[in-house]
Amino acid sequence: MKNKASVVIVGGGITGTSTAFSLAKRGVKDIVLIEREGLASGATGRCGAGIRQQWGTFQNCLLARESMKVFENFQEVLGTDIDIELKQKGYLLLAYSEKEMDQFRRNVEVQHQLDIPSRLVSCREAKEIVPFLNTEKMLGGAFCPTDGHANPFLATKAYAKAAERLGVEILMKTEVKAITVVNDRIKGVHTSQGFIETDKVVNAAGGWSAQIGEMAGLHLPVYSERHEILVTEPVNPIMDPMVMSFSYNIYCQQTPHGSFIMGYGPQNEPRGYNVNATWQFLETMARKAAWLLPPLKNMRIVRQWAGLYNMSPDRQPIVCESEIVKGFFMGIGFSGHGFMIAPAVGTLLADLITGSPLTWDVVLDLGRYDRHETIAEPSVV
Amino acid sequence: MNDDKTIVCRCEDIDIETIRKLIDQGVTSLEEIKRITRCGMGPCQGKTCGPVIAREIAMKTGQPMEEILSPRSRPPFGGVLFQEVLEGIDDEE
Amino acid sequence: MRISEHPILSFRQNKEVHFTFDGKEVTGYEGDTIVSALHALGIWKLSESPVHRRPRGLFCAIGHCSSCLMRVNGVPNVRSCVTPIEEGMVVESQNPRGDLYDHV
Amino acid sequence: MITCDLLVIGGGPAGISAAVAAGKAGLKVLLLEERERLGGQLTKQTHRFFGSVAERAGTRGIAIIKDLETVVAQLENVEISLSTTALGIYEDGVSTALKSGKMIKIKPKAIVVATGAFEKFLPFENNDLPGVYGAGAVQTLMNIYGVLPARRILMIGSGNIGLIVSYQLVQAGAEVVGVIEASPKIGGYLVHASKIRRLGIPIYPSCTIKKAFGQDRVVGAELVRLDEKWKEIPGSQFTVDCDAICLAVGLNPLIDLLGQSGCQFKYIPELGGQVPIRDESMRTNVPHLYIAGDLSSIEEATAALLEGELAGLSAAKQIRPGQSLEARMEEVKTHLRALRSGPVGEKIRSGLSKLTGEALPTPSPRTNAIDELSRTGIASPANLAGVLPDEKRKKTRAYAVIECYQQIPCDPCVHNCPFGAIKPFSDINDLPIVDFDLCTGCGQCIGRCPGLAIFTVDETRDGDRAKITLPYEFLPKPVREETVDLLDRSGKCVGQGVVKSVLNTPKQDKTTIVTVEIHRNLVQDVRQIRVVQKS
Repeated sequence: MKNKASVVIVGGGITGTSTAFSLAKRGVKDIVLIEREGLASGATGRCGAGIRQQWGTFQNCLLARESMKVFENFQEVLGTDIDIELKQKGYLLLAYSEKEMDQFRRNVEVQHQLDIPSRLVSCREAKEIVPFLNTEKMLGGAFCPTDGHANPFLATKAYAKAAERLGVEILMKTEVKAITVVNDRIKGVHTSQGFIETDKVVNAAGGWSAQIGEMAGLHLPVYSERHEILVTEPVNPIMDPMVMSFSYNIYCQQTPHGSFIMGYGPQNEPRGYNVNATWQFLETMARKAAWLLPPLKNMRIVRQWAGLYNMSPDRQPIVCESEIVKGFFMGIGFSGHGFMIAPAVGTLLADLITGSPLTWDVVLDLGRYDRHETIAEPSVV
Repeated sequence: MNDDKTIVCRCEDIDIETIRKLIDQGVTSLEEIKRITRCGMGPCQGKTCGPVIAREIAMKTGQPMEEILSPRSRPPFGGVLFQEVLEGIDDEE
Repeated sequence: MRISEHPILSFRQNKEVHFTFDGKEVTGYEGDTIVSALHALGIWKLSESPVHRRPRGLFCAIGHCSSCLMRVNGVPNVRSCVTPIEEGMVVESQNPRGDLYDHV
Repeated sequence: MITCDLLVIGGGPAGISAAVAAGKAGLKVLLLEERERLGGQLTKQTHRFFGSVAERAGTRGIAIIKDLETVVAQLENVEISLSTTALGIYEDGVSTALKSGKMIKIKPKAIVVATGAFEKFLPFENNDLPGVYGAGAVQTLMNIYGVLPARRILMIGSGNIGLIVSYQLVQAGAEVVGVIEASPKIGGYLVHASKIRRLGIPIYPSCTIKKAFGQDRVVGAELVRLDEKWKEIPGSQFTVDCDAICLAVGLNPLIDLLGQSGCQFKYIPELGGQVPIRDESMRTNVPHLYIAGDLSSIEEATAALLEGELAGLSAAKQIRPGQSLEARMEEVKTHLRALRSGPVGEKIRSGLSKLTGEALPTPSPRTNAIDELSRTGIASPANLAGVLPDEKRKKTRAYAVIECYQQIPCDPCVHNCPFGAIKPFSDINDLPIVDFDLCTGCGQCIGRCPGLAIFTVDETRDGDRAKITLPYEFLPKPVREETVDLLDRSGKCVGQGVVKSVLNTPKQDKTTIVTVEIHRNLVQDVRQIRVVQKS
């Protein structure tokens, strides 16, 4: 293990590895990435794996579109032969009120500014896309055929391998114990394997990013929340897109492998680090899925689990350098959408760390909360 | 039938050569092999393949079995249909 | 084949149960599982494996492995080794994965 | 939401025993069993059980389960839920289960998990062909459903399961082409091995399977010999014709249900692999969570019954304090220790000491001259010499020959001699010793020996005729005055004899006691008869 590094990245999920790759690609040497367990063992490996470009703010659409470009050309961009199982069969968003339909209308306009090929759909069109969809009470929806999903573990693995090839040292089963800050500047990181002298730390610790902040003396406005998910046995492909509704509160997709993955946003979930699965989730999920997609009644749930959403006050990412502790960078608070925008976030963090101008004109800093400039993204589960 | 194969995982049709290649590439944890190959994620949830793969890892890397096997089984054990979950709810209302 | 006589056990000959396997009408007896009835008829291959399409038969007989998954009355991935046969049941091989519902 | 004091998951011997113990202590118990019937593995066990007479040794598994079913049915506060599969144990103390097409929820005050074990799988080419079965599957098919899985079966593994299932296959009318074993020694009880050897089934030690042949089902197998380092010996491959391959290569505890419970595990190969950590009273580290049976360590049914009782009592003690259950708990623990104290319990003892960190008392080691026997399953002349009376005694009266050369925890013979001629044991692992002054050669002991290892010999008459009496559990049954083939310890036909008596009363419970008149030179060779099929 190096005892001196130019940058120490904390977290071996998709954000940490994509940041490591972006930095190394720009020629930054002596990067160390620290992971407490294994690659993608936190939120990345537990997530629903969707990649959606249908957002309501220009900024989010931009990040998602740019990230999708990377996912679409992943092997070329990373110089890897790992197939991340990208499937672009679209996201079908369902609307249950005029208000929601209006929102989709406005969203599509924003999306079109960025050439995202989304469109509004009627119930009949929605049924053409998913023939067994129950359109009762539905007013219509929005569909973007190039949305989709990829395998988060393979994507993380590919980023890690590419970063390693560019000289990044990745330490698994290594835990950050403390961060040394002197005169509001990062001086080093104490790990379970020893001390690493550095003046730059990247907090990409997902569910545990508040704890990493504490180690640097920072009270970051993020907290973790359990979100549950389940997977069924595989059957032959019958559903192309991710089916999603904000108001009915569900997302459900069939993976290329044939199994269905689904979840919903929990109500009244306490803050914390509990990732145990609950039987109540099965009941609510069964009700939702069987109503919306009736043939799923005969699908067998084989596994349920939970992961942590790292929530921010406006449910939007915080990607910036701390204004209090110099050299403390963060890519946190993704609120459930970290995987799909990780390629762009890696680029932004590399911009910040190398002192380059931001590749895209986005405002994701921590200061936005003090300035009362929270991001109003209407399209979140 | 195809070529002669030694199958490790019946659920996902994974043969031992695939597993051995991964271990040789440095993929030496059960969890990682599971994520890459889907071994252990099928209907049987790793009951047949888990111990076999763990032994392959132990043989190739010298890691003790204790460290390789991590019991991370997840409910519902044996699986349950959505329909069956729903029937259980109705009963109590 | 059925065991007609046994030095320790006695097997009652129960009522006949008729069902179909891949469209063919077959007969078992009350108390049989799908697999025991098919085995008694000399049918060992139940389905094909999901990727290489290798033949699959019974392995654990207690519903814990995935070797015997079949489509039964339109429901895929049924553990045929623990599912009792019923009159008129429609049993099909899964080659390779089951269909969730019949395509129109 | 269903509520109860104790939820017992698994209706095999351990689970039933836990439910009965807790039920007798006044707890409201709910017992879940995945199958349509209680009993777990016992429902398929047509052989007589080893162990202590106090735990029904000498009785067939299928009869033991009938007894247990009766006992548990009499307890009004024990509810049995059959065809019910436990799905999960959740952090809020709720367990879910699948019953009659519904996911039910149960909130008990305590849980005993007794889910048993799952068969190990073996990597070899074409190991997924139809016709490659787990031994449990073969037993289920033939002993529950009355369906023979195949005609010519190759058995992989010579542990007790492999040996017993081989015997059962022959009983059901199949042929076992051989039993192969990777280790240089037979894994299971040698009396079981001897039982199948005298049927003519070969056992191949230091041998493993390389490959199954077949397109849509098994038609044969390629085997290979192993050297003392368990490496394949080049060029030693040989093939066998068979239409099924039965895997009996051990069991792994079925711990899945405990995966989310917070229960801690330890990898202890002697106990079967990854096992839950528990104390001597079967408590896990999770409050109100107990385990018993094969889930805690792979052992015989007797141990499962005792562990189950202990778990049930532990739960009762915790939920309903104030009852005096300790005395019985201590008694059960003592019983378990005795059961595990012999040479065949050494593996379990070493496993348990890894689990608890404390060493169990080891009895003074006694050595048996079993080297050849443990390789072949066939007793040597030296083995035999140790169990026969002197020449003078042979002439005076009939006598018993107990071919039990391996210390195993088993004592029915001692309790079944009406003359007290089998010396009382100080330890359940003792070898039986016949007091030939008391033995009358009456043969009462023959049918009660779970190893079918007792024979009586009558060579008192002058001339070249003598009689041997032996146990017989096959069809067709011989009839009086019928001429039968005489088989030696390796199943070789060494001559013919005439059946003089066939004892088949209900007391024998289907172990027919057959007396055959044979040439006196053969009395120590003949150990099996074969009814000559009339064409």
